[in-house]
Amino acid sequence: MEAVLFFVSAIGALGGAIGVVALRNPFYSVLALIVHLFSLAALFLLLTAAFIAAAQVVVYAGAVMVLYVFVVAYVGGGGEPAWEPIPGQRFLAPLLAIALFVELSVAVLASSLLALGGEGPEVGAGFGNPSEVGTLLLEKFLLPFEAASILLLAAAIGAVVLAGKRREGATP
Amino acid sequence: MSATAWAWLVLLLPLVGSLTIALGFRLLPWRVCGWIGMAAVGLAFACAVAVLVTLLGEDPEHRHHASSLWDYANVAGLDVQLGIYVDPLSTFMMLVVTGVSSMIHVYSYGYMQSDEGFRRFFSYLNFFVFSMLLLVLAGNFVLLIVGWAFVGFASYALVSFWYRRKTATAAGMKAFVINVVGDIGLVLAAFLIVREVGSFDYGTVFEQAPEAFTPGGWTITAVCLLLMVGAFAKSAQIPFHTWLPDAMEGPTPVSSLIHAATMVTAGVYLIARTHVLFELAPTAADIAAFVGLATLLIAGTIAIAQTDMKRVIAYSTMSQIGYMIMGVSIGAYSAGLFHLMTHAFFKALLFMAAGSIISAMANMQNIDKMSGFWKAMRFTSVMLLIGGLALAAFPGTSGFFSKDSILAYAEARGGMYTWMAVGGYLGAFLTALYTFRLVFRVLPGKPCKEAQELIDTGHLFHGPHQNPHTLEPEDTEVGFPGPEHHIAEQSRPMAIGMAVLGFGALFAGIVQIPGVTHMLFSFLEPTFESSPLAAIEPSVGAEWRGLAIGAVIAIAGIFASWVLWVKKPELPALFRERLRPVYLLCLNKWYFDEAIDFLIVRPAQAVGRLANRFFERYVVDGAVTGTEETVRGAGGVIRAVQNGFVRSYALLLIAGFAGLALYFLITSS
Amino acid sequence: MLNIEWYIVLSSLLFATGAAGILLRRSPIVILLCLELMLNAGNLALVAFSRMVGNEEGQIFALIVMVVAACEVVVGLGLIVAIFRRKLPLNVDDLRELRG
Amino acid sequence: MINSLLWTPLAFGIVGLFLPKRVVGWWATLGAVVTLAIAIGMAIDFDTGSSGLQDTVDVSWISGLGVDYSLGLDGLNLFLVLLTAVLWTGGIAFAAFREQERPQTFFFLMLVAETATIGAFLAQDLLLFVLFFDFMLIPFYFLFGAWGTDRSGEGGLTAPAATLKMIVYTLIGSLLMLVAAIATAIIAAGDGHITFSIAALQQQGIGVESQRWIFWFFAAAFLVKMPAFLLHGWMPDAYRAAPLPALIVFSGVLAKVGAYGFLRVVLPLFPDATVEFQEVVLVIALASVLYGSVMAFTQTNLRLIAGYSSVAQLGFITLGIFALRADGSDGAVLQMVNHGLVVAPIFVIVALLSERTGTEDIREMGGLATRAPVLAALFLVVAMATLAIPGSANFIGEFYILNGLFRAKVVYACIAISGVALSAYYALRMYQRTMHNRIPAQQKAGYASREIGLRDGLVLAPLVLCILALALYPQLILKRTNPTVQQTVSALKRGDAPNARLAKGDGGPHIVLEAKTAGATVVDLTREGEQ
Amino acid sequence: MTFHEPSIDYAGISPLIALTAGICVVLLSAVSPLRRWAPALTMVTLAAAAGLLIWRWNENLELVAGALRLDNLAISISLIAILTAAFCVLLSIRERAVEEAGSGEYHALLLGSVLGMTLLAQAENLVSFFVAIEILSIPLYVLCATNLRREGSLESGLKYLIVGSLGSATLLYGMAFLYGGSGSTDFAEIAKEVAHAGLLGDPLILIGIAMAAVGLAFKASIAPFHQWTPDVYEGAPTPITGFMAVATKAAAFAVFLRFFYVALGPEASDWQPALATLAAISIVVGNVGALGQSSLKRMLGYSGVAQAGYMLGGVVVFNETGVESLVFYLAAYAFMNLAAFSVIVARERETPYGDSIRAVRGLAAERPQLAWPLTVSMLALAGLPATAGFIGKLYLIEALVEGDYTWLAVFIAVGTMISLAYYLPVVAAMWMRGEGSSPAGAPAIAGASPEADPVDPEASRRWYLVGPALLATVATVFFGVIPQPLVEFAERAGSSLF
Repeated sequence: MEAVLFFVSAIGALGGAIGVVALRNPFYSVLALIVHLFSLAALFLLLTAAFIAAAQVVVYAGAVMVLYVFVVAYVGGGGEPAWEPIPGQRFLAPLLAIALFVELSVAVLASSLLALGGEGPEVGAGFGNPSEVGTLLLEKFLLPFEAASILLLAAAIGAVVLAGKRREGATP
Repeated sequence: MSATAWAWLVLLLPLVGSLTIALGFRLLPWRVCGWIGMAAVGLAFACAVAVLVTLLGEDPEHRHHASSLWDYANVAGLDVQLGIYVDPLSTFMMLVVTGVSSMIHVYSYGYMQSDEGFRRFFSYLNFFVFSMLLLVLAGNFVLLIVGWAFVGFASYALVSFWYRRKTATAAGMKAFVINVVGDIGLVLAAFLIVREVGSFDYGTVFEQAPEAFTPGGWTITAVCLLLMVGAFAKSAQIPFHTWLPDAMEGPTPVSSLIHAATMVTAGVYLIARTHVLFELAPTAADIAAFVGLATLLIAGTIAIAQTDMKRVIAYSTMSQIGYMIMGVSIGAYSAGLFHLMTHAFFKALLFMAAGSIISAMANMQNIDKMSGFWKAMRFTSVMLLIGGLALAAFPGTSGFFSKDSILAYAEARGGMYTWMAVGGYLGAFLTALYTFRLVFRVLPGKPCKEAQELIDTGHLFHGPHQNPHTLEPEDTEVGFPGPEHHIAEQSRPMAIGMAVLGFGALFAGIVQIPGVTHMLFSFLEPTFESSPLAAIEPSVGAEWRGLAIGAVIAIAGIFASWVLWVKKPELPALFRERLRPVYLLCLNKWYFDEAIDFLIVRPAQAVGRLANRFFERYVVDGAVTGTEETVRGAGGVIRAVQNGFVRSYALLLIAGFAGLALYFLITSS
Repeated sequence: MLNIEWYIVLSSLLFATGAAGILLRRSPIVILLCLELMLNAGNLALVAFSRMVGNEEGQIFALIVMVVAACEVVVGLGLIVAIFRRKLPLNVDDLRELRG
Repeated sequence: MINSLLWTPLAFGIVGLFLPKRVVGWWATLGAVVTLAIAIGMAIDFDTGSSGLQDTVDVSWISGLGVDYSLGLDGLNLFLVLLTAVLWTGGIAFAAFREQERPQTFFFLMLVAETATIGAFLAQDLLLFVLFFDFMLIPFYFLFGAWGTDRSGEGGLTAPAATLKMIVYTLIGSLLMLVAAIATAIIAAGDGHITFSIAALQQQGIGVESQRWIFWFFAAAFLVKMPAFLLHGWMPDAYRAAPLPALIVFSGVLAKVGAYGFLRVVLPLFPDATVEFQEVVLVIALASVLYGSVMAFTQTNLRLIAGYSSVAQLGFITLGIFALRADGSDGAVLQMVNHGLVVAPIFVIVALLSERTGTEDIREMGGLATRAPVLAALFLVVAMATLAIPGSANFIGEFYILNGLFRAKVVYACIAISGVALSAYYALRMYQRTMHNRIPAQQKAGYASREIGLRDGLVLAPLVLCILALALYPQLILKRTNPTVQQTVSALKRGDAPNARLAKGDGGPHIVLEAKTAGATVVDLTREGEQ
Repeated sequence: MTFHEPSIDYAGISPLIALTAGICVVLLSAVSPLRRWAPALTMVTLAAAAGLLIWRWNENLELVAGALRLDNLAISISLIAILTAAFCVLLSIRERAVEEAGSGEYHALLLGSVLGMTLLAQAENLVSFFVAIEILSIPLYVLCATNLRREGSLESGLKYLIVGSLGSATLLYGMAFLYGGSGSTDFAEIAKEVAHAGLLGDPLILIGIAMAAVGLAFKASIAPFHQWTPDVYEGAPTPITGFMAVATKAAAFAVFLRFFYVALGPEASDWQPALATLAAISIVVGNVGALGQSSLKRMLGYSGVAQAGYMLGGVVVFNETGVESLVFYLAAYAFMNLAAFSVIVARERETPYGDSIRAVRGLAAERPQLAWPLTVSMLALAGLPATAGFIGKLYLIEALVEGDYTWLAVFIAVGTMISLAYYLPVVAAMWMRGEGSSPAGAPAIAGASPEADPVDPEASRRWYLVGPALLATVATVFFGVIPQPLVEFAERAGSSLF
């Protein structure tokens, strides 16, 4: 049963990813990403990470993707020229990607870490639910949590600076 | 005062004279400079006499003294001190040097009077005398080398005295470089000596040489051969002689002082001084003797073919020194030195006379153009004649006794040395021949136009100022013989100088007449007392037999040349036709210059060109520029990779990672 | 239930895909999307590992990564808008004034 | 005392930066003179007999890295410091007599260079030595580049390019030397505390294996600096570009630092490698002698003649050092001083000649002696000293060097000595082509044979007097150098002590007696004369 | 389940608090009348943070449940970052980018980045490490692009963003593996667990290390992950370039040290050769690439790559001297670079040549007050004696030889030699006449874009440009002649990891 679920969502995630890379029109790519994200959420659920799955759906599929859609709508998703200006890129890129994949999988498969072979230990029912995650977040990872907020602030400022309305005298 | 103190004075005076003239040349009038020069050397001669007297005052066993001022360079087992060594030999040399050079100073005072460089000339001349005295007085080998090099320098300075003449400067360079080669020989010899004996000091070396060296061993032979290199370079023996004829570019007094009387005989002195070593290395000594013999014969043949007056005399000098070298190498030390002395007199005299005549010829030196000076310049002619007779060893003259004492010794030593004596007599014939060729060309006959003008007007002929060899117009700014010449007839100083030497040339022989007088040899005795060879003495009878043969040969030679150049002037031309190769050989000085040029000068220049045109540019610089280019090229590559495409940057990043990961996977256990 | 390996391998596959996308696509927007892919691959790995070792630190990490991803997106999109405002082409290959 | 010697020039230089154009030259000269005075003072109360360091300073500088600020004077560097002071006085005075652009900076750099050079000679801490050794170059980089002459017109390089070449080239060695120096200290220290003090390092010593590569790193630095054959690529361009006042001191002193380095650092610290590679270095040095001489007599540019002759001379010095015998090294030290004293005047004369003839090419010169007899005489003395005519101190130097080599390696000595003959040729050629022969037919504008002026005379004459003084009494240097050299060389643990035969050495008794008495008195005289 | 609030050492995190507060204040100032005081406020913030850090000097404590560790290494690096930021603020006065972005935002972002660096220097946990690196980077992406008028500026921003995110994604993935291998996110724990689980040299871990190394190498601009450096340096506003060049490197190396020494210490023998190779590559690439560059910023970018290579040596050796030398070198490097950048800013504003080498031609004659700093900094970067650069190299080499990496030391020597060929031409351009002063292949007005017309002919007299230049110069020379204080500083920092 789980295996089925895994493969379905895995195919979903992979398909989405490939869609992002392959589709000519950015707008479709965004949609493909959404598919990818949802199936990823499903995988998270399989890994008993309910809270993360939820966050994934809310934050990503919700906020971020909307942002994307707006921007694509604003700048207009023009396709890109077919010809490749950089010599060798079209040949090397897939090659490297494959190499990357192979190396990573080899690392995983060749690892002497037994746990990789297993399905992970038995965990309490509360594993991965909001309360436990939240506790951990506020105890051990308080600082990263706070820092993340500062990060968001910085990003916000950045967005304002870059995309915000030019103030007088500085208009191009 | 001790002998050494007097000797120091002898050494000091000319130096002081030279420096005074050099430093005061702007202030002092030329006459004063001349007087200072003459005074310095004159006083030096006086002091030399004082040394002689003090030495004679002592008993023969203790007639050698050493004295040192300070440690010159005395560390790490090389004991070099500023020291002199006074013994009969050096005293004898002192006397000859100071004596002859004082006369030549007097002569020069007249001869150079109107030359722009008069002061410079006297300063140099004094410096030369100083150097020569340093050479003969030096108390150790290093100081000997110093003196050796200083005379070389003085000779260079005086040869290129008229330095606007390319020929003169070239000759100077040649003389100097060849002499440096000689110095190198001495230096290497010194290294060997100090290695074996552990000292440079004459006293020590000669004392310990017998046990320090294995007699006849290769070390001592090497030492002697190296010393010979020095001696030959200085004394213009084959194959180091080529500089001497060219050195005639210098003013005539220089030729007479340096290149006839004193410096060129330094080699003879050296061998005599180091006779202890040479007797330990008989092979080397014999080689030296043979070279001497060869030189005296070859030089003689060359002299017959030359037409340049001074060069003829120069070659005769070479051959005479050949006699001396032969003498001192086979053991006839006193005889060799005796000839050195007499030769100093008559050869200096010959040059002076030649100078006087050349002046009258307006600086022309070609004897073919001369004739009839007997009528024009009686005094000079007489002096020339005296010199000629002495050189040709005409019975009774000084040369007659000295030359024959060498040959007599050779005969007395027997064996192959007898044949050397024979060679010597052959040389004597040649000598008489070329000497009187010169005399008969110049003196008798119908006066040439220069002589004629002198007879008619009493004025000297004024030709164009030109270099006698290249015939290019002279650059008279620094002076050269002229613009106004001087001849003995019109210049008392010249006359005095010549007269004194003429007297010497005639009568110096009386100090050593076989069976009659024994002054010189007995004086030199102590220096050579230790030497077994010096003990050999030809019997009085043998000596007189030798003298007789010598007299016959000399007269025969003179007669022959009378026949050839006065009686039947067409004969020489005939010989030239018949024996063309021989003639060419002699005319071209046996092609020694060409050989050296081909063997040494050209290769050196070729190497230089190669180094310059190829090596420096392509190897040395090429290495630098090559690396530079490579690095810059690499920079080009990197800039090309930095192509501005962000995606290719990402590519490189991922590629880099892939590589890194690969490395780690491989190393992972 | 399945071995963790599957998840990790899947995530590395996603990672590679994202990388390929960055190397091949020229529209900055799509490139941002591909970055998202790579980060998500990381997230998947983190969550899978956290399941494997049985503590939630990985999940926290994943949460933070989401924030980070969001921030990068925001700034990236901001840049894209700015570029668009400057009337510059929305193609990373055309932005190569700086090179050499 | 030793501190003031080191820092006085720098102090004067800094002050000079803020002085008006007119006076700065004289100020700088004063600075150099003061330095010279201090140096002479130190030379006077130098204890002749001892081989050890004298009036040393030793304070910790970077304790964390074990670097000390330690200076000291001994037989090896005493006269080199003196030489430095003398030549810089000459060079700066010579420059002060002429218009310089931006004089404040110029003289500042000159004085900085003096401090750096003196520092390199005095440093007794390996790293301090390396530091000064590298630092020396910086001021010359600016001097050559900014005040040099542009030769791009005549197929050469521009001043900056030539200088860059020089710097990169010479720093190759120096930087490797830095690595080597640190390696030496660390290896020597083992687990203990790191120190760079040369004396201490000599105590500790390092293994043969590491000696091998470290030796070459140091050798590279020193041989480039000299420069030695095949490593002299930077020399021609740099010499042609350099401004003459700077070149006077550069050629006179900097090359010596390289040779000095061998004596100060390499022989004591890497004895085994030194002995092992003796022949290799000898071959290089021999090549320098012959190649330098040959090049010297094919060149027509006076600067290059002098430059290549230096290559040859430094070759001799290296030969002397690597004879690895006391006499050789004594000669080398003496020769370093001598060469400095002759090459500097040569460049002064080159400057004077080119002022008179508007060229530096001997083919366009000639006949200058007539109107300038004094200049000619001075030049003649210098030329004779250059070709090491017996009777000059240079001769004694070469004599000692070659004798040492003759004892160590006969063959090398016999080949090397031919360099003497060559030197005779190029030195004399240089003199003749400029002073003698005819005035060239086609002359450059303003070709005038003028007598040397009083001011330049004041620069040139003292240098020539130094040459003559040393010629009369080279023992002055040898006596003070020998003890230290003996110590250095004996540390090489080689047999056949140079004065093995000395026992035999002292001729007849009366000679010695007279020598001693006379010698003593005269020594005192010269001592006074030198003060 | 219960919630235990973590113990928080407020004294320890006070610098972070100060910075955070500063960010908010400065940001608020943007929308208030005292907008023009933003720089002053920024300086105050930095001063406060610095003060607080110094107050904590010599303490070694764990903050906020092991997320951070405040020790001398962290403090010294943070101080370097803050100093650099202060310089950047001064150089930014009257910078066009500031007007474009708005003074408040600009400075807020700057402070944000500084905060990120301070965090990074202290991070002792994968999560805080990752967050910190992002807090550091994201403001920089923006700041690079702030000169919105210049296409180059935007381009540099986007390039930096794309490649940078790629780098952090890689880093993240690596962290994931390490977490998977050890089951923990704490550096110390990782070290322990990995050893305990017997995973030393396990492919999983090693790949994790490789990816982490790539991420960090990218930040430190080490070849072959350096390619963004020249472009971004050239495109970004010059003050920001200066800030990036020094501070980013410092922070990156700080975490490099902590991460590799504390978390990956046991694997040292595995990563040492790899990092050594990277160091060698960057030395070659950086030095060779810098040859013949006519844009000074670009040249400094490449030279930065080379310098990073030298510094990586300090990481490679994995001993205390390594840490010391690295800290020392970073400090020295800060002074040398800041002097150079101050001069470049000044010339950019008063000449039409932008940052082209032309802009400094003949500087010695007309603007000695600028010529000397640039000269000194070039000589120092080239590692010539009597400058801090020389001592720094000396220190590094000593560390390398001690750690048996003499061959890398030789690489440094050779690299330094090549570097003369691009540092000295700058000096030549200032001091010497003749075309020789312009490096080969310099285009007409390289590095200067059309907008780069003189904005401030008086620039070379502004205290806020000349002041920093001279200050940095004096520091460079001072620590070259009397390095002892800085050495002790470095020694304290070094002792904190061992």
